[in-house]
Amino acid sequence: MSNPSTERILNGEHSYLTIDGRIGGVVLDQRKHPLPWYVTFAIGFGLLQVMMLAFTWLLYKGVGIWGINIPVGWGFAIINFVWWIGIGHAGTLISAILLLMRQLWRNSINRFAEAMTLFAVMCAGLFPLLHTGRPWVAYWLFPYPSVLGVWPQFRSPLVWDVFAVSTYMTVSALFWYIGLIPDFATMRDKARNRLAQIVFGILSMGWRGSAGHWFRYETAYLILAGLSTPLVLSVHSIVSFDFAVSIIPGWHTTIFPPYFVAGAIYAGFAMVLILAIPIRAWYGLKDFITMRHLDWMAKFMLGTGLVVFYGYLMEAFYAWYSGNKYEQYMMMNRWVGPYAPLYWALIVCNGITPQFLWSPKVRRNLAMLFTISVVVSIGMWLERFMIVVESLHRDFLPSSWGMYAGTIWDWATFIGTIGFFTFNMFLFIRFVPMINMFEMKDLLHKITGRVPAQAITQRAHEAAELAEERA
Amino acid sequence: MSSKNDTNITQRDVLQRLKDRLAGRKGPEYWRSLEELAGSPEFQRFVEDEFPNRSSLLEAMKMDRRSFLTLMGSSIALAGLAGCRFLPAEKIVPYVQAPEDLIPGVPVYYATAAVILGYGVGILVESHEGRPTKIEGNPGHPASLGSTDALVQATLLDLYDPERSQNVSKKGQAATWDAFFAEARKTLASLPAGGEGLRILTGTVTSPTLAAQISEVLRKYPAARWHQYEPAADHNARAGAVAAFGKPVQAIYHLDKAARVLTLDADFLGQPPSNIRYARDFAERRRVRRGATEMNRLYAVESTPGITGAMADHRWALRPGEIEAIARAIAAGIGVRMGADAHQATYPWVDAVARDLAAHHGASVVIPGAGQPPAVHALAYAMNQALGAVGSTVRFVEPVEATPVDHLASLKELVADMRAHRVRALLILGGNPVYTAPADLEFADALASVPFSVHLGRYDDETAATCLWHLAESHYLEAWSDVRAFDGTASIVQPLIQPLYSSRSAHEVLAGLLGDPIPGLEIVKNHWRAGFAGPDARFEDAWRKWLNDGVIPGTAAKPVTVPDAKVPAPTPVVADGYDVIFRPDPNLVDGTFANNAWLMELPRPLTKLTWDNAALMSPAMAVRLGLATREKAYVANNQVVELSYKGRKLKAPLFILPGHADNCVTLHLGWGRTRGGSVCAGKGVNAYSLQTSDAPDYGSGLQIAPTQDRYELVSTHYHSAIDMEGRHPVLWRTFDEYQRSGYAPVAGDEESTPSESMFRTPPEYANYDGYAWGMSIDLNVCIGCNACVVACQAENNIPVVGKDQVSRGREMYWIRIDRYYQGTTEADLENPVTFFEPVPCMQCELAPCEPVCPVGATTHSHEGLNQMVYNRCVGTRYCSNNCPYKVRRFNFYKFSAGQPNNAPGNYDNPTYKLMANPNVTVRGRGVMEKCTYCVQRINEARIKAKEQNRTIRDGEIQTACQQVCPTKAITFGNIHDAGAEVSRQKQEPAKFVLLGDLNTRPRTTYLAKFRNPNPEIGTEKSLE
Amino acid sequence: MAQVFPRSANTLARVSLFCVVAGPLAILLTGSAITRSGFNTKVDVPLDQPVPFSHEHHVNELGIDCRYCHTSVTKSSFAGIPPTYTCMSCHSQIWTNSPLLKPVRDSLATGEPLQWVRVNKLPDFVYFDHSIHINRGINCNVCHGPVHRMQLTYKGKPFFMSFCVNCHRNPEGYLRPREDVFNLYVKYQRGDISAEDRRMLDDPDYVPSPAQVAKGKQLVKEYGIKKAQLTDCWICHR
Amino acid sequence: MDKRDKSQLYGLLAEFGDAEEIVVAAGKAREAGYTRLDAFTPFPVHGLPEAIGFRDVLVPWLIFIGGVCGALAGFGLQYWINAVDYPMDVGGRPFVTWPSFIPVTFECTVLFAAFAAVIGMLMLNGLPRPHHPLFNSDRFGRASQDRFFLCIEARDPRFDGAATRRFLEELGALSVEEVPA
Repeated sequence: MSNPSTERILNGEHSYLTIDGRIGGVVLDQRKHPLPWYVTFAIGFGLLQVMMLAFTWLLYKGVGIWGINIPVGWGFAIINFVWWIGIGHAGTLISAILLLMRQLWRNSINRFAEAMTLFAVMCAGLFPLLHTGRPWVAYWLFPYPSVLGVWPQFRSPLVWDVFAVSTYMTVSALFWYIGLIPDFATMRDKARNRLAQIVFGILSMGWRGSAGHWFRYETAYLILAGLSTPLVLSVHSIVSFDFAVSIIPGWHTTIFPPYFVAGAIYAGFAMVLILAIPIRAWYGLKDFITMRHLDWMAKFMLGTGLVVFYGYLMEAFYAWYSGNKYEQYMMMNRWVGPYAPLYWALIVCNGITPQFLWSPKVRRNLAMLFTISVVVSIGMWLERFMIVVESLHRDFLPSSWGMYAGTIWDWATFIGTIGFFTFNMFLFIRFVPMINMFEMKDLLHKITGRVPAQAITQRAHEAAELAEERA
Repeated sequence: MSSKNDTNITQRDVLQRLKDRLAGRKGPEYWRSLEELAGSPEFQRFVEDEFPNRSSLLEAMKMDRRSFLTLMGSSIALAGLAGCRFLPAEKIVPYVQAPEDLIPGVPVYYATAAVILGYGVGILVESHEGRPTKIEGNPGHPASLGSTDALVQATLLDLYDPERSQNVSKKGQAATWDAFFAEARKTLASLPAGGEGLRILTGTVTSPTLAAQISEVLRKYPAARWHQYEPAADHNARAGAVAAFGKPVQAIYHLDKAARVLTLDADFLGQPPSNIRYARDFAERRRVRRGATEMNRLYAVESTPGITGAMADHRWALRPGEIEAIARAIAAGIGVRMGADAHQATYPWVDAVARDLAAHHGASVVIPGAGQPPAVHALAYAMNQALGAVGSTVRFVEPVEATPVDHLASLKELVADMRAHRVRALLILGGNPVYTAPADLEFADALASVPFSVHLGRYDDETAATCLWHLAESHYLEAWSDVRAFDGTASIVQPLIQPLYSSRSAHEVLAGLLGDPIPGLEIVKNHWRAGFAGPDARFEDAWRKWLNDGVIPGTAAKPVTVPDAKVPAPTPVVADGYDVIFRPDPNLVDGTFANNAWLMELPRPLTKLTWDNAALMSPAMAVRLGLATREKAYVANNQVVELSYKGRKLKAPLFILPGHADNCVTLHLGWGRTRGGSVCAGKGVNAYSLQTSDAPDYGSGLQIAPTQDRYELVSTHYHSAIDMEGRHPVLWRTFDEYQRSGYAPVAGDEESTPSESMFRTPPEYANYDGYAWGMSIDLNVCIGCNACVVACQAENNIPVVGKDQVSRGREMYWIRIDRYYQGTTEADLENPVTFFEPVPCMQCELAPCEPVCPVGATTHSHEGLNQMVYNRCVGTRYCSNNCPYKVRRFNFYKFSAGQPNNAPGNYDNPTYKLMANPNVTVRGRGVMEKCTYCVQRINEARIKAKEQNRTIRDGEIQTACQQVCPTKAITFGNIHDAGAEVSRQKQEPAKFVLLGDLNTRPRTTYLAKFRNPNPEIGTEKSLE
Repeated sequence: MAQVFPRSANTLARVSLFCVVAGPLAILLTGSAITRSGFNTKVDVPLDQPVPFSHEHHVNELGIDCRYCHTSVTKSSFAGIPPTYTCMSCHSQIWTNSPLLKPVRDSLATGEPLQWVRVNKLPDFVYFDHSIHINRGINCNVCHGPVHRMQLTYKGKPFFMSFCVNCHRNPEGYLRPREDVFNLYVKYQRGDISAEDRRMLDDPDYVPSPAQVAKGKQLVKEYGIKKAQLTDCWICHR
Repeated sequence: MDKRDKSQLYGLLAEFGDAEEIVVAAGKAREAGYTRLDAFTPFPVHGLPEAIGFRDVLVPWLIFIGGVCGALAGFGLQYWINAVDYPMDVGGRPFVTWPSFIPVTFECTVLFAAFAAVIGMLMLNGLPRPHHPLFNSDRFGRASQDRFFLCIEARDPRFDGAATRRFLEELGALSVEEVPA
């Protein structure tokens, strides 16, 4: 294909029916699933078992099975939490912010980007709960009238987290489901299998696609998008407060909120690419997820990547500029301390690698794009490691400095959640239309529509006036 | 079923019958059987005798519900039960007849004496319903003055150690006391006339009663012999005295009178049993307050860094063999007539030191070290005489030991006789000679040739395994005895609890052998009644008073006048290869305390090593041997070296210790046990296996070879913090600077707290007019002895976590002692200035830990305490992350239950349950904990004061760390009361706040460290 | 395409949708109701004791002072449970062979202590001190309910933290003059007790009258009680 | 047609081939004076609501109210807990540290608004309604796929079976069918 940026966002000769067929077919015809689906799903399922095992052992023994200690009270659990939450952000960004910006190219990727958000947030949500010493009383973080007469302590960023993450989860789920209703209706009507009819019938809530339905639907959807946009920004800002609010050198910085949000979108787009590139191939969706889409996403990664890199530079600058001996030592420690290799690996992954995306050739080369996305995901995990561990392990009093290393259980938990994510993601692919069909049809109509919309509206108004005169 | 009115059972029979029933049972099973027994009428009557404290065992088992639940329930409760839900239905069991003076829930204190290496330290023991739960010093006792040390504190754990031997055994098979006495009497009877071949081996004996009993044995069996061997005793001092004066006299130092102190390798601040008193006296001359014009000066010459050297104003690290030369030079310098072989000063500073000492005639003192040869001691005596110290800073008194003999000679003689089969029956009363005897004596196989060998000891240890009979010895808290302090003052040792196991004291055993088996109480009481001038009626009063006061007046050792000390000829300095130095371990001493988990885990004062000993050497030496690189010379590496000495080899992990004398290696004794409990067995390496009887303290000719083995040593200072990383956790000045500055505040802008805060504390709190608790820690007198750490552990039910967990940085100490070295040059590295800094929770007024807790488990009280509520904690660890002092500790596992790997010394074990403080919650898994300023003591005092309608007096509340501190470096009180000592200290210019620039406004503040170097030796500038 | 669902499905759908929202809510409410109910708190549930001891008989009818049996209540955190000897000091004279008292006699004979079932239990991380509460004129019934009316002893109040905190926030309503703490029972018996105090003794859900609160404020001053401090965590938890 | 069979008839359903046609058709139907009519499309067609004369501004208001309630609930709860119910000194901070209450307040706002949006939209649309007379039509299934339908209900005062059918056919419907009630 020629230069992706001039390429169309919908390829091939498509009618409404072919769109439905191609996308809905994946779900309705359960027989023709590509082999890769089974392989990946099996792997995901296996890793899910690892996660279950790790969590069972954790609940049985206590957080001591992890590598955490004093001074490093937070380890993998919080690193993974931030990492997953970050990944989630791209979904909401694509579906909400791009919608508000009337970016037509979002239509073909928003559905599974949102699914990705949901599953990533599920993974993330596990950690704050299970990293507590006594998970069975973690419900104390919710405000409820208890016989103790005591309440959560609302100055703590952890309580903010509880609210932010649960709200984010709920709103994303609603947003996702609302987006699905008309497609469920389509599935209901396409389905020949009675069971499918009933299931999709229930899910579609008897959607009939009447003009009134669509009108209210679009209003609500648009406003939801408007709400999700500040929400998604707030969530990662609040996550960053977990650190920024404290006094630990390397945590106590005002740059964290923007820097975290950028990082989140960065990681998120990387994950969308990691998912999109193979799936579009396996399910022959290249017409819908075109090179143009991938190109756009690559550019987004480049942009946010630069913001993140700027964040790293600023951290160093402030450390020097603050004149604060603890901050300065913290920075030196990152550069030459025991964890220096990780720091430099991070700079390579998140700072250097994305620069390749300046070249259109690279952006067009799927293998490269995929690799870069993987590297970036690793880099973002390293970033969280740098922030959480390297700041804690050497703070104020040399006497209480320590080292940290994840144990096998730390790794099992991390890998396990990746399995959990994959497991969910592939169930979704198989049982839910992974691309928004009605929006694609809308898109097709917008591209091919004979009569410009204004004219139609114009005619309608005249009609309405005439009708009133009559009455 | 014996009825109430059959009264002809004496208490002893009852005890005996019970013991017989229990005979041969061990451990938990034994516990169960006691529980079954507890209801039986004889036991009932037995525990209701005239001493209420003795009924404790029964109560512990059946009566004391509330206190018990505090322990058993709390772990359940903390496992997540909020509020009062789903608690198991439980019984509440009253007495049948309540003991007279016991109010359930109110602790009682008894005076007694702890026995450390045969000497006594007066203590008061807190007892809850008869369970000893905490040991405090006895203010009326000369060796304590109200303080104790880590060892004395830890003896409490020994009492409850479930691994103590619990019974009589013959060749490892369970037996009974009756069986033993029967066989023993038969054997004694079978001995040739005069008891030929009967030998008794003891450690240091100061107990008048025991001494009397032994001499009675010797009277009865004239041919019998009494041997003594106490590995960690001050043999050289005795020998030195004999050399200097021709008779064994004992030197007692009065450091409160000393303006200048020179120690010749003497660790007088650390070496039991006199350390507590000496530390106090030393500190009295060292406190610096505004306007102070004098401060004592300490010169230390030492080879192994110890806390004494760390306190010194001038410290020189020398090979032990070189110290005699220094001593001679200084002696010459202060005018001791040395005769022909006057030694020439080898070091520039020698003359300066001599001049300074001489300048303080009568107010200076020279203290020789236990590890130095008799000659050095003789020299020191001579110097003290020349300095006019005798009578002021030094007193010579009659030996406190019942029979002062040369222990090593005595032991050698015994071994020789055993080899020659001249020993038919050997009675080892306490101690563990098979383990502690120098390797070349091969005591074990000599002992094997003794047909009838008996070992009375608290543990089934190496000696127990080698002897025919092993008898369980009672702990000093469960048996009657008496003991003399280092200055001779005698105390009655009264028990607080019935023997937990079927054990007996040496008194009871000897009495049994002498065919007059009466209980310990009568033995001891009879002895003192016999010696008592006056009618019995008065004796009873006196006796009661002795028990009450914990000291027997007028028993201090008599002063003796001594001739001028003869100065021995110089011993030739042999220095081939390297020296090996054998030193008692700072915590385990000679191994006596080896099975004590508290002391095992307690970081050594300087190395901060836990659960291991190591071959200590200087950085330079390690570099020369290629065991370390110059850059990383001060970072502990995991090298293992092979030490070869006099044909014996020993592999030991290497630990590089700044300030260690060059060309020598120190090995701490007391480690590498093969038996004697799971805590000590297999930990560390056995230095005795290199020790020889001709040079028990140190010797030359050591070879060191690196090996390929690696071994992980665990030190709680991950960072050896050779410099202070550009930070100032400790502020210090030289005394001279401080005076010249007109006592200007020590803290500069960088260290002091900003006056502004971003937020306004609610007036309800800010302007609270009640108490405001605060603490002040005087770094100038803190000697880093760790007493506070163990006291806190005992008071607050702090669990032991084991080596693995410590290596993961999960130790649980609420107060830790940070050790900092100053200086970065290589010279510093070889002999750094050392600082100790105790760090408990700072109780910040603007506490960073509080706002980040999501459930409000840590908040502020009106009295300014940073409250930690375990039962509200969900365990996010955010508070600890946000604590700049890192004083919070987290229960990563259920440590209180010995998890993850049955760490010993925890609280769900039936015996340890008895030990725990019922007023402090035992923390469960997954909750944060930290220093509370001993809030249980605060609340107790507040309630008492309210009931008496008064306010709490200054000094009425003592935190555990404050109470135990030998130097009284810690002060606690109400900072709203301007007159309170703590408030006065907070007004001192020397006051500084740790990390003050963070504006956390701690309630715990410090007084700066002062050093008083001799200007002639080179003036130092303090850290700017 | 034909109808997938019958007409009834519409209602069904709406109902089920409602349940999805209301269901969890209902469950939570039931849960909290159960937590607060006697089923969980065991309030008003007499427990099975070795001897059917009646506080009403001993306190109200015979007028025996609380401290006669609960000896350490004024001195210690622990109120104290009477040793067998205390029971026998009377029952060696009266009801000497009542079958009900057999366990007591046996206990004395065998030396086997009586084993009562614990009625009032605090979790072990709560440190309650009887002596100071008595000293501040808090009557037994404030926490233990109408003990003087109990034929069989039962738990008078649910010891929820909120229950303790309520009184620690506004002690005025419950403070009495020290001498009245035990005296009230005597007055009660004699019948010359104020209506307010009678309510306090008898009524488990006693709410102090304004007059009492005013009196209480006086006592707070007198006793020098620092009200604010009473809700500090470490007053009860260590 | 008489009442009876009018009552068992839901309406006439006309099928169109694309978006523009249905808009025109809907407009014509309004001109013809039909009022009870509705159009069904597989995706939102711009101008169609206006064409069938549909107006509704309730949803935004519901969302706004939801948001306001959320904000009040969120901040109110925190204020009440920290100032009224159990004020505690936390790290020397004032009881009401309003800046630290902002995050939770904001999250509550969004949460409540989002619920208002979804629930409001569904209820106003009369959903869920799995059963509907229109589903009796066999062709209606394509309304969610590729066809555009215009339905004139029998309830319409101007509804007249034959005339209306003719009218719809004149609009160029691909098919016109009677949907039984």
